[in-house]
Amino acid sequence: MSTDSTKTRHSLGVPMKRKEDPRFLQGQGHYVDDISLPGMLSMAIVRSPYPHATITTIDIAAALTVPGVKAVITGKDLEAAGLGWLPTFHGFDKQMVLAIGKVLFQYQEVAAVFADTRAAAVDGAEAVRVEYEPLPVVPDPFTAKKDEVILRPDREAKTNHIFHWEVGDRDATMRALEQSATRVSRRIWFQRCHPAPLEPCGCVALFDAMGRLQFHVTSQAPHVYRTALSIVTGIPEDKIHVISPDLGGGFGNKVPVYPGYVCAVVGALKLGRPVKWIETRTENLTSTGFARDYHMDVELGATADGTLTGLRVSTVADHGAFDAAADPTKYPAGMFGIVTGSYAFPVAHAEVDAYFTNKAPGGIAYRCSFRVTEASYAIERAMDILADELGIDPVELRRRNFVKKEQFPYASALGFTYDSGDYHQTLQKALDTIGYTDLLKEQAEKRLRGELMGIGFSTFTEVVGAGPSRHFDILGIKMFDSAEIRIHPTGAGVVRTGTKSQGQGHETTWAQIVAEELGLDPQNIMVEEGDTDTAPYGLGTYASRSTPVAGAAIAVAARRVRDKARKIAAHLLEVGEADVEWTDYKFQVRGVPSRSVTMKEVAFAAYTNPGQNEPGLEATNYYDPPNMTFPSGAYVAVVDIDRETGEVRVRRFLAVDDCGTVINPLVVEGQIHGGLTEGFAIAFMQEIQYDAEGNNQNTNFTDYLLPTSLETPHWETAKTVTPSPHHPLGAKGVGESPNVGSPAAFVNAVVDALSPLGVRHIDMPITREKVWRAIRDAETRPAATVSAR
Amino acid sequence: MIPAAFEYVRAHSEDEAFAHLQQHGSDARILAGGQSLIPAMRFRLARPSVLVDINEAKELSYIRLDGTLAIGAIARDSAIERAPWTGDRRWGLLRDVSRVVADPVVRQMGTLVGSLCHNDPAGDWTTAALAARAEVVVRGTAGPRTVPIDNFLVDSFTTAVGEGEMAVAVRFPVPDDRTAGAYQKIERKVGDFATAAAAVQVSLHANGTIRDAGVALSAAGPCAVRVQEAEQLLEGQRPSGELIRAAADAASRSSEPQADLRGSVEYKKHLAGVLVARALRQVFTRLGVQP
Amino acid sequence: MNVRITVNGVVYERNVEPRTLLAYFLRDDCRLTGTHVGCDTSSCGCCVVVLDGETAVKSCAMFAVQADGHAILTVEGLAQSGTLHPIQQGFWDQHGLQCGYCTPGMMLTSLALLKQNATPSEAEIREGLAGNLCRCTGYQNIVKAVQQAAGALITT
Amino acid sequence: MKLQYSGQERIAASPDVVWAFVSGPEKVLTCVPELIEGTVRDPSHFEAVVRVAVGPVRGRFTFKFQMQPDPAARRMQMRISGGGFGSAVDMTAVSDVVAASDDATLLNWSGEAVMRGPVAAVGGRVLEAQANKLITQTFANIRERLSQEMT
Repeated sequence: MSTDSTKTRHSLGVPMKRKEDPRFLQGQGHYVDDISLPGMLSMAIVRSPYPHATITTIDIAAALTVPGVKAVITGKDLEAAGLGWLPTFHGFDKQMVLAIGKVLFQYQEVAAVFADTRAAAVDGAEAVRVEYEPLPVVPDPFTAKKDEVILRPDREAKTNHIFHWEVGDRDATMRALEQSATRVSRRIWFQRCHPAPLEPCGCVALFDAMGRLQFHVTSQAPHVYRTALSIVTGIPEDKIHVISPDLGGGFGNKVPVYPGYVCAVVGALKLGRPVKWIETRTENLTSTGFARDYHMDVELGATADGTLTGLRVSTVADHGAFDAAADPTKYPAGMFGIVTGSYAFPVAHAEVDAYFTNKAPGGIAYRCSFRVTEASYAIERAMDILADELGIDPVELRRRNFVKKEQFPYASALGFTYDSGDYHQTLQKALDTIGYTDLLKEQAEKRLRGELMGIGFSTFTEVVGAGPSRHFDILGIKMFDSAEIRIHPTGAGVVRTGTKSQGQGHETTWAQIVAEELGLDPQNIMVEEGDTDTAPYGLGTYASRSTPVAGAAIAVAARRVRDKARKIAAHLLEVGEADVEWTDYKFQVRGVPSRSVTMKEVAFAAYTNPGQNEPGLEATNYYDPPNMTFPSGAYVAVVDIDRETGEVRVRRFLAVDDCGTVINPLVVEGQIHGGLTEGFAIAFMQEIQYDAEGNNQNTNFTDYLLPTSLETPHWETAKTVTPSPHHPLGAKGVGESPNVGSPAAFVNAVVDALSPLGVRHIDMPITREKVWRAIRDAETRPAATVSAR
Repeated sequence: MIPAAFEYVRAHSEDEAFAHLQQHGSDARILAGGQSLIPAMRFRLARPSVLVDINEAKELSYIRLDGTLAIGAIARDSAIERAPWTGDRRWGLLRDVSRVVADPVVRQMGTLVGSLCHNDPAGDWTTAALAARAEVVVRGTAGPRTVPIDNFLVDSFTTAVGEGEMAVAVRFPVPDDRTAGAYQKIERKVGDFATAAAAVQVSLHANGTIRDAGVALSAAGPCAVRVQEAEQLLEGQRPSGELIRAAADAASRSSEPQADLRGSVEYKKHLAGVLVARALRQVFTRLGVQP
Repeated sequence: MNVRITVNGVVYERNVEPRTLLAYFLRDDCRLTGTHVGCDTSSCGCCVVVLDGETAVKSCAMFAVQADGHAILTVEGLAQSGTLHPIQQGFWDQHGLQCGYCTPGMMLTSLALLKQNATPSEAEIREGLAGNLCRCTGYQNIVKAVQQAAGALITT
Repeated sequence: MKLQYSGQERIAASPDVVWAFVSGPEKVLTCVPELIEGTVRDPSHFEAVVRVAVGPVRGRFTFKFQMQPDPAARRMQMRISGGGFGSAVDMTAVSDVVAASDDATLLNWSGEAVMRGPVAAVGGRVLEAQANKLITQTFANIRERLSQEMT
C-alpha cells in the first residue's frame, strides 16, 4: 500500500506516513460523540451564572415536566449517595461534583438533566429554577491572600492559601544576589489560558448485562480514570471498563476527571440506560482544566561581565476554586525547578504559593511538562531583561552562561540532573540558519529610520518524561509506563501500551520502534491503546512522557522478545545460543552470514517448532525511567511592528530543536509546527480573563482567540541530535518543546523591537493595544523605562 | 447548544415571505443567511416562534448592475466577492468589504441585506453602505418603499424595518469613473468583529477637487456612523496630506466607541483616525492622484 | 417535519424537528459521524460540508429543514470506490492532519476553494481556509496538502 | 460585565409629591418599561416581568425589586435582581429627591448593572443599550406620570 514497507529494515528515523490516517481522512475516526447506543439518554448540565453565591433553592419540578426529560439530579442527591465530592489527582483536595450549598466559580455544575434527546436535555436544563444569594467575590490570588473571605470553609485550614513549595538555597541565593554587580528583577505574569482541543470533553456511560460499567471517555489517562472511578464510586475495579477512543486533541485538557463524568455514571446507574454527555465549547472553556496563571517575581544577579551569579523566583499561583492542578503528588508546583533553564547558576531558589479564587479549577500541564512552560518563559524573558541592563547582546549573554557540553550529566542548582545537551551547537545552528549578522545590520538601519524591527531568542531546556518512581506518582500510582508485545506466527504483531495518542501518531511511531528492534514490517505491527481491558496499566499521555517512558518500555519489551527469539533461532540453526548473533536485522551463526534465520521465520517456529523452548513469542515491560529527559532548543523570532496601530507581524520564526534520537521526522516536524502555533497563540491571543465581578470574559471562540491559517506564521525548523544517554533509543520527546520554548522568543522579539523606546517588558497576550500604549507612553515619557500591561 | 423549538415556513417568493410575516407578526423572523441569527438561537438569546426561510425565494438572489447596483436579500457575500465588476476600482469599497466580512465560509451563506438588518454596531456592510450612500428597499404593508441608509440604521440592532415588514434589497448608486472607495478594518483575527473600521468613498471633479466624499466608521457608536465633519472638510478640496490628517482627526473626534475586549475607548478612537487616513490614501492611490 | 436530503448521493427521508441543525441531522439521523461539532459560535469549521456541489457551509449554522431538497457532500462521500480523493491523498502525504477532528471540515473547505480557484497561491489557500481552525498542525502541512491536491486535480 | 448610568429628571411637582411617588411600589411598577406583568408583594417588594426585544434577542426578564427608602434624606435605593436566558442581571438604582428652585423638584438618579452568563458573554453587545434604556426609561416615565398627575 505504500513504499514505506521496503524501508522496514531502517524503521527508526524513517519519515513514514501515518498508519492511522486513512480512517480520519474518510470520516471513520471513532470519537466519543460518535457512539450511539440503543436507549441512550443525553445529559445536560445546569451551571451557575454567579462566581460565588449561596444556593437558596433548586426547583426541578418544571424541568421534570419537559417532554423527554427522565431525571434531574442535584448536589444533595449525590451527597446522599456519598458521591458529593471528587478527589483531585494529586490527592490534596476534593472538588464538588454538583454544587452543595454554594457555588464557587461561574459556570460551576449545579444540576444534571437526563433526557431522551440532546434538545430535550437542554430544554430541561433551561427549566431548572435556581435561586442564588450572591457572596463577595475573590477575583484574584492577591485578594485571596488577605483571607478576608474564606472560600473553602469545608477544609481544615481556614485560609485561601493552598500550599507553599520551595526548592534551592534561599540564604545562599540572597547573599549571591546582594553581592552581584548587577541585579534585575521583574514581575512576569503567565496569563491563564486554556488548551481548547477542538473536540470538547465528553463520555458515554452504561452498565452492561454483567453489571459492568462500560465507560467511553475522552481521557489521556484511561487506567488512572479506572482507578479513580473505582475509588470514587466504590465499584470494584474489575467491574469498570474504560475505553478512550480517538481523541480530537487533548493538550492536557483531557487528563483530569470532571464532574460531568461522575454525573453520567450516576445517571446510567439510576436510570438503567446508557448516558451520553458531550460538553459544549462554552462548558469546555469555562469549567474544565485551565493552564498557567502564575505571577512570577524573577530576580537575576550577574557580574559586570555578564556571568550569572544567582536566580530567585517567587511565584503567586491562582488555582481557582478547587485545587485540581494535575501535578505529581510530591510536586505541587510540578517541574518548576527547571527555571534555571540552560544556564549554569551557582545558586538558585524558587518558591510557589498557591491560592483559591472564585475561578474555574485546573492548573493542568497544557502541552508541557508540569509548570515547565511557566518556568522556561520566566528565565528566557529575564535573560533578555538582564542583557538589556548589561548592554550585552542577549545571544552573547546566553552563550557565556550555557551549561557546557562537557558538564553533562549536569546537576542543576535546583536539583535536576540534566541528561545531555549541546546548547552552544544548537544556538550556533540557529544563528547560521537565520542569518543573525545580516538581521542585526538590517535592524540597525531600520532603527535609524525609526522603524521597529525586533529579533527575539529563546534557548530553553525542558524536563519531560515523568518519571522515576522514587519521585513521581499520581494518586500514589508510580509514574512508570508499560508495553506488551505479541508477535504472531506470520511475523505480524501487536503492541499495547498504557499511553493514549491524541494525534501524536503513536500507531505509527510505536510500530516503527518494534519494527526497528525486531526487523519486522511496521505496516504489520498493530498498535492498541486506550482500552483498560487489553492495554497494560500505564499513566497515560501528557507531559511529553509517551516516548521517554512508553517508547522506552516498547524498546525494552521488544528486546525481551528478541532474547526469547534468539533461543528459538539457536534451535533452528542447531547451534548454542551463544553462537547466535543479531546482525542486519536477522539472527546468524556468529561469523557465518550464510547461516541465518529472519525474525519472521523464528516467529513461525515459536508456534510450530520451538524445540525445548516455551512456545509463543511475547513480552511485557513496565519501564521505570532512571531519570527524566531534557530536550532543548534554540528559537529565533523576527518581528516588524506598525507604530500607528501596534500591530506585530512575525516575519520569520526558526525553531532548532534537540530532542535526541528522532523516531519519525515527519511526525516530529508536525509536532513542532503545532506546538509553535499554540505558543504563538499564547503569546498574542489566548487568555481566559475574569472581570472584577468574577465573570469569565472568554467563554467561546469569538472571544477566546485561536489563530487561523491567516494569522499563523510560516515555520522554519532544523535540528541537532544529542541522544539521551539513559533512554534505550536515545529519544527525549518533542511534542511540547515548541509550546514551552516559543512564547519567550515572540515576546523577546517584540520587546527588542521596542527597546530603543525604553520598553523592558510586556505581559502576554501581546495585543495591538498593549504595544501601541508602550510606544505612546515611551514617546510621551522619554528616557523612562516603560512597561505595558 | 440547541435552539428553542420554533415553527419553520419556507417562502419561495417575496410575496410568500411577506404573507407569512403578515400572518405571524412580531413572533416571526426572516431567515436569510442565518449566520448571526442561528448562533444567537443556539445560545437561546434569540427564540423566534416562527422562522420564515427566504433562501428558496430565488428571485431575491440577484446582483444587478444597470442604473444602480441592486443586491437582493439572499445574494451571498461570496457572490459579491466574486462578481466580475468588483475588480473595477469604482467598486473598490464593496470589494474590500466583501473580503473581510466574518470568515470565508460564513461569507458563503451570509448576505449583505441580512447584515444591514442585523445592524451590529461593529458591522462592516452597514459602514460601507453609509460611505457609498446606499438605500434599502423595504417591503411594507403600504407597498415597497426606499429608505436612505442613514434613516435605515436606527439604533444598535434596530432598523427602520417595522413589524411585519421585510428588507428585500439594497441599492448602490453607480459611481462615475472619477470615483473610488476603500475599506480599512482592524480585527483581532479572521472572523472577529471590527475593533475599528473605516469606509471611504470619494468622487473627484474633472479639475481634481473632491466633489463628493463618504466617510463612515464601524464600532464607533450604537451603530455605524457617518463622519459628516470629515466629509465636509474633504468636499471642494484638493487631496493633500494636511487634508487627510484633518479628516482623520475629525473621524477620531467623532468616534464614540464602547470599551470591550477589543480595546479601550482611547485606542479605538485613535484607530478610527488612523484607518480613515489609510482608507483615504488608498482611495487617492486608486484614483491615481498623489496627495 | 419531513425532509428529503441527498447526502453523498444517497437520499435520506427523515422526520426532524425544525430546530435540528444540519450537523446533528448528519450525525444523529444519517449516522454520518465524520462531520464534527467543535464550537457553539460557528467559529471552528469542524462541521463544514459542501452544499449542492460547490458551496462550503458550516452545518452548525444551518437547519436541516433548510437543506430539504438539496444535496450535501460530507467527508464520507469524498473517496470513490475505495480510492482516496486527491485532497485526502494530499492531507495524508503531506501529514496535514494529527488528531483528525478538524480534517473533514478542512478538506471540504479546500474542495470548495479549489472549485473556485484551481491554482491558489499559499496566501490564497491561507485566506480560503481562515474559517476553519486546527489546533494540531499549525496549518503549514495543510497548505502543502491543498497545493498537492490542486496539482493532482489539474492533471486529472 | 458592569455597566453604570446616571441622569436627572426635572419634575414640576413638590418634593413631597415626588417622594410619595418614588416610594410607592405600585406607582414605580407602572413606570417600568416593556412591562408584561407586575406583582406588588408588600410596601417594599415588587416583581416585574419585562419584554426584552433588541434585534435577534427576544425574550423575558424577570426582576425582583427591593425598595430601601431613607425618608430623612429622601433617598430611595432599589436593589433589582433577576434575569433570563439562563443569565443573571443585578442592578442597583439610587435616586435622590431634591427640591429645586420655584415649584420644581430634581430627581437625581444613578444606576449600576452587572450582567452574568450568556447574556453578558454573547449578548452583552446587544443588551448593553437595553439595560441602559430599562433604567433611564423608568425614571423618565416617573417624570411623565408625575407631570400628568399634576395637570
